[in-house]
Amino acid sequence: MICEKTKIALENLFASKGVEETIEPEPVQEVETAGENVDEKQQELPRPDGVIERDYSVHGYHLDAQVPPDLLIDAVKIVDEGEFFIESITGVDWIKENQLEIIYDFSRYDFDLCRVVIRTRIARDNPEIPTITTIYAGANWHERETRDFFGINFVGHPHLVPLLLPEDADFHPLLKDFKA
Amino acid sequence: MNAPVETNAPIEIQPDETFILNVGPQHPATHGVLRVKMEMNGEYIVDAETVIGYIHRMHEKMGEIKTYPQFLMNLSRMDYLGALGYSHGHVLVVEKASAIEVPERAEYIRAIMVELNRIASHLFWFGAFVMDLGGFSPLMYALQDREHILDMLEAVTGSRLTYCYFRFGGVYNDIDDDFISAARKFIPRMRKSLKKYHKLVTGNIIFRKRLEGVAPLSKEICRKYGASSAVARGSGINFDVRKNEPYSVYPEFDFDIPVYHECDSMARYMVRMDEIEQSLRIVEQGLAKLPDGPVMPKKKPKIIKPPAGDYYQAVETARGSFGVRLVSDGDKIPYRLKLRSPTYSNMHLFDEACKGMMIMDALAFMGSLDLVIPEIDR
Amino acid sequence: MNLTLLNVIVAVVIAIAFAALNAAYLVWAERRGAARIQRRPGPNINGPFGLLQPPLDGIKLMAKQLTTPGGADKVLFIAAPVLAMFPAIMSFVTIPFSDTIVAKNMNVGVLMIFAFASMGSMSLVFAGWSSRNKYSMMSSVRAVSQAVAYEIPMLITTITVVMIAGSTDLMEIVNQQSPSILHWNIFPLLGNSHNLLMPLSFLIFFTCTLAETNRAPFDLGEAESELVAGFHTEYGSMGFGLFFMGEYANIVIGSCMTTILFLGGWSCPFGLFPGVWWFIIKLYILIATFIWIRWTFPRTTIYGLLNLSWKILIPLSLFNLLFTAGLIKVF
Amino acid sequence: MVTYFSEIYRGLLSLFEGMGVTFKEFIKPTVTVSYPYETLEMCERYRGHIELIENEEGEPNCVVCMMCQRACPSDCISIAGKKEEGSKKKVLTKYMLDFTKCSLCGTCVESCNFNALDFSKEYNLASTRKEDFYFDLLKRLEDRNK
Repeated sequence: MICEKTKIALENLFASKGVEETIEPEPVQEVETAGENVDEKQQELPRPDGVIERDYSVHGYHLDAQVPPDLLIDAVKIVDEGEFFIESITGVDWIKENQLEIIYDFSRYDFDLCRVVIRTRIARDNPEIPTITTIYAGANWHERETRDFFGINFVGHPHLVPLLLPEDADFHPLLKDFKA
Repeated sequence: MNAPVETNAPIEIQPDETFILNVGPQHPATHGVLRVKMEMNGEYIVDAETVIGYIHRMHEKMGEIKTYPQFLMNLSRMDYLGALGYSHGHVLVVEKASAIEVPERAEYIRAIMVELNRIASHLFWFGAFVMDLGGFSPLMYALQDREHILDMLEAVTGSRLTYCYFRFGGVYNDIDDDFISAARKFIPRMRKSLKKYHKLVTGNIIFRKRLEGVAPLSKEICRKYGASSAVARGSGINFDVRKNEPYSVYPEFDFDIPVYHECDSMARYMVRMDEIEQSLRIVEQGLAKLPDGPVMPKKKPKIIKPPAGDYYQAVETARGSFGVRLVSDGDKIPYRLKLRSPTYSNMHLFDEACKGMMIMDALAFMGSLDLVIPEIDR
Repeated sequence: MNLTLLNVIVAVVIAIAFAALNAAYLVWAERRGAARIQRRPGPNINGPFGLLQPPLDGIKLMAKQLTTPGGADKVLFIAAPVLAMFPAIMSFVTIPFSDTIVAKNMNVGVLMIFAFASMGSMSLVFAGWSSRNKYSMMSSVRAVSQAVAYEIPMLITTITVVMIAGSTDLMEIVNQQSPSILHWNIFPLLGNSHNLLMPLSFLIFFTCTLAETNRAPFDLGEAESELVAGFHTEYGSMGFGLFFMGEYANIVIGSCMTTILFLGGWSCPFGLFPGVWWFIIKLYILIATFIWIRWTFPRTTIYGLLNLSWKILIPLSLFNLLFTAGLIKVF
Repeated sequence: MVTYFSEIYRGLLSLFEGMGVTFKEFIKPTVTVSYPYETLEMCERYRGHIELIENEEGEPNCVVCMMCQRACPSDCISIAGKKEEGSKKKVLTKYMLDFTKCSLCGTCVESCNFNALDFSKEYNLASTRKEDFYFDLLKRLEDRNK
């Protein structure tokens, strides 16, 4: 139910902004049957932006939306309107593609189960992304933590200082080229 | 003893009248190395900033340099009071990713163990919480009951806190008849103790006065911060991962999720106390339904290599919704392992919620969040 | 003249010894009692039943260095623990343990004890202020509001008793309740007043004693889970030891007062063999209750404590005062 | 007014109830094990540090397959073995356990296919020197056999 609604809203977001409209319908139809093959394929070529409905029993979430960084705020707003709660924010360092991926997890408190993953990829050499603390106050620590580990600059964050790492830390341990 | 004073009453603050109070990193109420920088106006908190990271060990990096089985023991180090719940999340996500079948008996054993561990964790929390409020003896009574659980768990797993008991596909050791009879004996004993706790603590007028109406948390703030466990359920949110997105054998059990709508510290206390009873029910049913069979699958890949992809699994631990995100690239070590710890989110809302409270109430509120610092810092 | 002076000196020495001994062994009793309540053995290694624990603790405390925090007000910092101990010892001088064992009986004994008791909170203020520690400071602020709030109902209740007895002389107050348990001020069926509300007065007085001596559940001054150790956070060595002894000495004084004012002092419940032993028995039963309460209840909040005083204890004690006055007028 | 008094009454009652509970506990016997004077038997599955298992001849079962060394998440096991001339089996010459790093996870015992490792039941291992925790398991085995 809410899954459908959120999915349509997210799709409309892509449509309205006219981002890669041509590719967008394809992944939607690509509802997975055997998760493994699809994943491997995606691993090889970077996945286009768009919403994919995932097999919950394999991946543990329902909607997987990859958005360009400038659409992130709008996408999170859609999720916020759907009364989702923020579960976590994290990053993944795709060093081969020279990209950093930021993953936002959202879930719901009621029994209308729907887990939404919003992910966005940014260039590795200039990692900047707008903050979502204006929408979800609880993103504050998650974003600080992601900055600690990946060196991603969350533009507009109210208090972007190291949280888990020491105050003077200038290293980012979860980058794949980090050497202790 | 009339209605409690309005503690969140707005107070006029002159800018030069406040002072900074550093609660922690070593402070009796923070249960570890947590620091809260409070800007105080007399006894009232004007502003607070939680500083964490004093016991940060970078488990996520360890996850990226160790193979899957080698990382198993790290999960018990995250939260030393409810370790099994965390291991459960980890093994579930790896099993899901690499499609390992788990024998039914192993699933039941896991559920029983996790619930016993949850009771142990809640008991310790109960004792520590009452001690935060100045009552000493309940801690000792709670520890006595917890000791029985630890003895049972030790007899099966070989360890008292850092169990490292779950394996991909099953559990390390089968449980024996001694354990079953000990657990059966424990259930009525615990119920009797619960009655004692309610008489000694819950009914106590001093205790009620300290908690009722104190530190209200709205549903909205819970949602914005992603609170879970008793923090959410005490604010009238019926959210428990065991019910909302059933995993393992939890759909087989008949249990309730206690939800209180008062939103105050008392509600959070009552939720946890009721959860002990619900966990006892699960253990009872689990012992009755326990099927025979092996505890490890016959077919299991020698080296665990989940296919490339992105997997997520949430479980309900003693402290709330714990999530593991596994990004695999098909290798024998994970590409990325994100551990979403529940107290991290629960603690986060402290900064906003404690504004305008008195320091006593704020620390009682902090106690009601059920903090385990290594679990926040990971 | 010489004789009285000698008398007083001996009395003070005995009082100090009594206070110190009581303090030391009440710590032991508290630890043992708490342990029993929590089903532990408690200190049992040093000496039989751990009876050598208190002197050894004392030696340890005395062997430690007395440190003063940087920037502290040194004079007040040193004066505070002395001030905690001094009034307690002075109060012992006037307390009648039996009709013969009393150092110096005064016809304003009640007043004197209350005068000295009020000084106790001053030591907390000094300690908190001079420690240059925010926790200590907050603790001393609490101590003042607590002292103000609880002295009022305590005094009002005492006035009720004084009205019944018609005297502020402690000896006289005890003698008034002498024949049997029914003459005691707590059950004044055969006494002067016939006031059925006196058990309530006793409870009020007892609660106030708990609050005055900063005992749980009213130990807001040292509330260790929020204020670390409150006013004595910065104290070590014998400075801390004196605070500790002062606390227990105050407990003894409080219990002595309760015994004298409400439980008939040294008189026997059945009118047999009145003497100092009855006093001691009553005293230690009360002290045991103090310990028992401490290990049962959580701590109140500061506003809960003030609410209790201003909204419940003061109105009730005032009502009881008027009621008693009326009864005395009628009978 | 009625609520005022009933609250006082109920509050007082709850306090006395609480005191009743503690009094009941007061007269119950203590449950403590006074540790240095009494000790508890460790349970059968207790996971202490590891020990080598010997065969009938008193030689370790270990065949130096290095499984435990590879399985250890904390790198605390270092093994060395040599092949005797003429025989096919490798003989264990060194088995060092760095207990300072060990997290007692038991993965080594689990990974062993030759029944060569077991958990020790020893738990009184406190020491002030780091060197005391570098265990030479072969030596310990010899000491046990003496």
